[in-house]
Amino acid sequence: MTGYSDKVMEHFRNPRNVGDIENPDGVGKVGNPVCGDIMELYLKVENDVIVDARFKTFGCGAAIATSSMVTELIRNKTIEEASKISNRAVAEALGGLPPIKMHCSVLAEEALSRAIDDYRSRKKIAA
Amino acid sequence: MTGYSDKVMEHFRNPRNVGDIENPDGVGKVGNPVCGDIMELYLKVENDVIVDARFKTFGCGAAIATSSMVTELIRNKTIEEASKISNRAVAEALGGLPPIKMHCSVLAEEALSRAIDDYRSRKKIAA
Amino acid sequence: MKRIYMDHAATTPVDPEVVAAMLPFFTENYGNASSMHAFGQEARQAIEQARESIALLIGAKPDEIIFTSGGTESDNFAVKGIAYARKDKGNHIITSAVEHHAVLEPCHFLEKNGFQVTVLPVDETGLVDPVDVKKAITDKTTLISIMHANNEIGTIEPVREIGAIARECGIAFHTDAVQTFGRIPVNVADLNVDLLSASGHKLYGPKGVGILYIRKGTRIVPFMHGGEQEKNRRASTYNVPGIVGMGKAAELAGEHMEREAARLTSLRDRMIRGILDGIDHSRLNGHPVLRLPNNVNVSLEYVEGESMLLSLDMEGIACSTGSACSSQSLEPSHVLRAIGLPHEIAHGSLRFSMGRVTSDDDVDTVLTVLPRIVDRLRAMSPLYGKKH
Amino acid sequence: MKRIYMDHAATTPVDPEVVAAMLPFFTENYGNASSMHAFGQEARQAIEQARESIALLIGAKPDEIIFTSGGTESDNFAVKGIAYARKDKGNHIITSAVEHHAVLEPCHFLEKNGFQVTVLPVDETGLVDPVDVKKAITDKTTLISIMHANNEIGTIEPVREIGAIARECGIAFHTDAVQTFGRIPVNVADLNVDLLSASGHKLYGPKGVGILYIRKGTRIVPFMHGGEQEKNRRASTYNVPGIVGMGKAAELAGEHMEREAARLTSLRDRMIRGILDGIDHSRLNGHPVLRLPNNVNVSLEYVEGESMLLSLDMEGIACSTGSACSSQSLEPSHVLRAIGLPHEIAHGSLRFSMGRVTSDDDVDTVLTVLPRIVDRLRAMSPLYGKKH
Ligand SMILES: Cc1ncc(COP(=O)(O)O)c(C=O)c1O
Ligand SMILES: Cc1ncc(COP(=O)(O)O)c(C=O)c1O
Repeated sequence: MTGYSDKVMEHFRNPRNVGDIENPDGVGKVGNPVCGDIMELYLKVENDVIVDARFKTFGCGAAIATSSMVTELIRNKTIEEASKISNRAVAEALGGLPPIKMHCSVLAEEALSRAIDDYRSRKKIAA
Repeated sequence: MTGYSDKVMEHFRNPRNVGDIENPDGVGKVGNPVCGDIMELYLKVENDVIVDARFKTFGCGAAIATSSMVTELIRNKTIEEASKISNRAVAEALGGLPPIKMHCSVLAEEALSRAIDDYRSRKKIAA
Repeated sequence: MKRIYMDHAATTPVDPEVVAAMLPFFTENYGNASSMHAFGQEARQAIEQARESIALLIGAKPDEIIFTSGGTESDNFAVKGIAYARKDKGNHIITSAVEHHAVLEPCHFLEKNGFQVTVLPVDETGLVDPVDVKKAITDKTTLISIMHANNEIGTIEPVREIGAIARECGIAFHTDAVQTFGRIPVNVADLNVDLLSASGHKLYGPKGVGILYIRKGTRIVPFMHGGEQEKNRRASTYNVPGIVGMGKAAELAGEHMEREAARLTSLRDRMIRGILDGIDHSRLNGHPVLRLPNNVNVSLEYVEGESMLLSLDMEGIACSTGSACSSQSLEPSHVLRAIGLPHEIAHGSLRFSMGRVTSDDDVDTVLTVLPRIVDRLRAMSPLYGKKH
Repeated sequence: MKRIYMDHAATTPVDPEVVAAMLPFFTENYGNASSMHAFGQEARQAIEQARESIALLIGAKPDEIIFTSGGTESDNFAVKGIAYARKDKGNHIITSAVEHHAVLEPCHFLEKNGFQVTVLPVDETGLVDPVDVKKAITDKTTLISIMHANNEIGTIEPVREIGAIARECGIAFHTDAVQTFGRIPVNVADLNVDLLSASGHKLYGPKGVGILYIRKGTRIVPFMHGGEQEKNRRASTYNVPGIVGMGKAAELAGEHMEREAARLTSLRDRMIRGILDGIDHSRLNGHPVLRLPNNVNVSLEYVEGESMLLSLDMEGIACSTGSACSSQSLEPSHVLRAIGLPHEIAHGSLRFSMGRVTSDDDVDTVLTVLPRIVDRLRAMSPLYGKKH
């Protein structure tokens, strides 16, 4: 397989926002052990703005780097803005991913969209 | 294909008894252009002893070397003795031949036996 | 940073003596070994000498050794060559679930072309049971192919016993000895094999050259069709430098093997103990004793293999993983699945394979660095967090 | 004695620059190019650079180039790979009587396994007629394989025209360009080919490495089954030094080709004239103009090829012959028979193939030595004596 971009390696080496959030406003969990990638994304939201985002990931270098990148991309974005971030945007922000690793960015997009769904449904219930 | 023995190369380099004999007492011609080897063996016989033997050959290194060797082996031999020389004996005298070249020694044996037959039938007619 | 190469099962550096032996055949004695002229004959002699060195190492006759382009070609040649040669007698092949893809994929190809293949399971240490082999034999069976030692988990198979069964039934028996040739004793008579594959680059020889041993009298259809090389059994211009290199490597292996195997076995066992003792939720894959001297294969639970591999690489340590993420199929290693590992544990496997350059210090370094990496990755892992 | 190598069609010396490019990949950057760690990635990058150099030389895209173990494997891969990939569409293959055995023998293998093969004749210069190709096409035809230039007699085939016919009919078209790659311009677009074989050692690269160009979108069944290398199309550990060497050789060929082809063409024509004028009962084999720049193939009547070859070798001159005696079959070259030479004339053929080291002086030496040798052997020949 081909190598990773410098940006991927940099995020793998120093992943941003690792961990979870106590009392999160939205959580997205995707993947399963069978396919080898599991991502959990935690959001803290204030006034529809993501003020904190954290992740935990079991997976390859690309899975960890995309998790890290997606938390960076959504911080301080509104939920509306964040919901428009596609897997391609995550991959591009990382300087590209090897073709066989694109599924990791898809997983990150899915985690994000689940977390946003979760946030929205909690808000609905709370409302 | 494998290489030739030094002895083969020596006989190829300096073939003995090249040529034909005027008024030979026996001639053996074998082979044909299709198979790539043609040998002609000429004998001069006195009192049933081969006093001269010469050859002409169209063929590979092994064909030339075996022709040369067979003329050496039969010189000064009686017809009876010469008729017992086998293709293996020729090959052995040359320090062996590569397996795919053994047919050249067979050709030499055939040329010899034809030349002897020829000698014998001429003698019969003359008698 | 000192780089530590722990991936000798994937490939080895070429021994400088081997390179030196090869060099003249690039620029000086560059003849085509099929040519009759002096340039060709020089090359031819060098090839025959290499053939003898290799034959000697495995107890074969020189003309039972055919040069190929590597282990993969040897395996393809053996499997397809025997299947086609005996197709009038039968169309059934027996192999195992832990074979290298170079055996399994030719079997799959044959399956698509009218043959039948039985893939035997293995136990949790990776062993094929000779009894299973015996049971799988039908009157249509023409070939059994079971590897000598597994490239991922290092398990050494009961080849000798399986060979005896095959011989009794008149079935051709092939073993893929790519991982054992030059590393542990390999003798074609002791092993009861009719065909045996080996590759140059696994024993400090060059890449792109291998051999297939074919017992005298074994009929085989060529795989590489073309010119008359290797007595019409394997076409293509002889790779003279490669062949000379493999010959030299076999010679050197003969000299080093015994001492080296003992040395590596003790390094191996120290490393295994060190990992199992030093990292909780870790386990050894493969057989504890019937095992290649240089193979350490472990699963570190709750972390994924590639992320460990990358982290080790950042510290200068090169190893490999059976994780899905390093393959195009996104499936974890078929070998780890065959020994019954759950997916998530298969994903968390690492293989360290040692070699001539591996020192005590290198093992110490791994034993220091690996636990730190596992800790760091487990801290990121949603699986680990849950349980502790 | 100065040795004169006139057998560049059989193989070439490796260029010292090529050896220098290869060397680090034996002992330093020895990684397995499929490995993720740094050792592997260094190797991988070197391979991709080589792929680009080769793609550039033949006007292909890098991912249309697959590395193999040589011309024979590329030919086997192309012929069998397309035949199997299209076996649902048809089972008919068209090729020519002058192809290398590396094409003809795979065709024969397929014939034994349910395929049909039409072997087209050639004219007395060795040319295939595109009209014959067209006529041979049936609705079952899935592959046409016609070589770019013949290795024995040097004739350059009308590949472009044949490719156009194949394309029109939706038939895959393969050409064996082993003798032209790096020697004369080869462009996959100009030649209308879908697949093209080349070999490293014919152009000052190493033995044991080759390429198959496969046009994007051409479905093919792998020949070497096993691991996932080359995007699952060709298994086996990458022969990194070999691939790097072939890449470097392609680069150098790109620089030298034009000037070198012109230089060799004039040497060639001088040598042909010299032989035909200097030796009676001699004739040129192959096409006088549509001819490889480095190929001189002549028949010297009444003498046998091997005996000339050995005599030349004794004087330090290396060449080759199409005579029976140099082959295991004891049949003269199938190419010389295909152009209609009577057996005895086929047996008396010599091929001189020149290269970068060939000088004007070398040609002079051959032109001095050869007549003497022919005279000497004719004096021994029972065929010559009769007629003169
Ligand atoms: C057990 C086994 N068989 C076959 C092969 C294939 O050998 P090669 O890469 O030389 O084709 C390998 C290594 O890749 C191997 O470990
Ligand atoms: C035209 C042609 N095709 C194929 C081959 C085979 O190439 P290799 O020897 O690299 O397998 C050769 C040379 O031997 C050749 O001249």
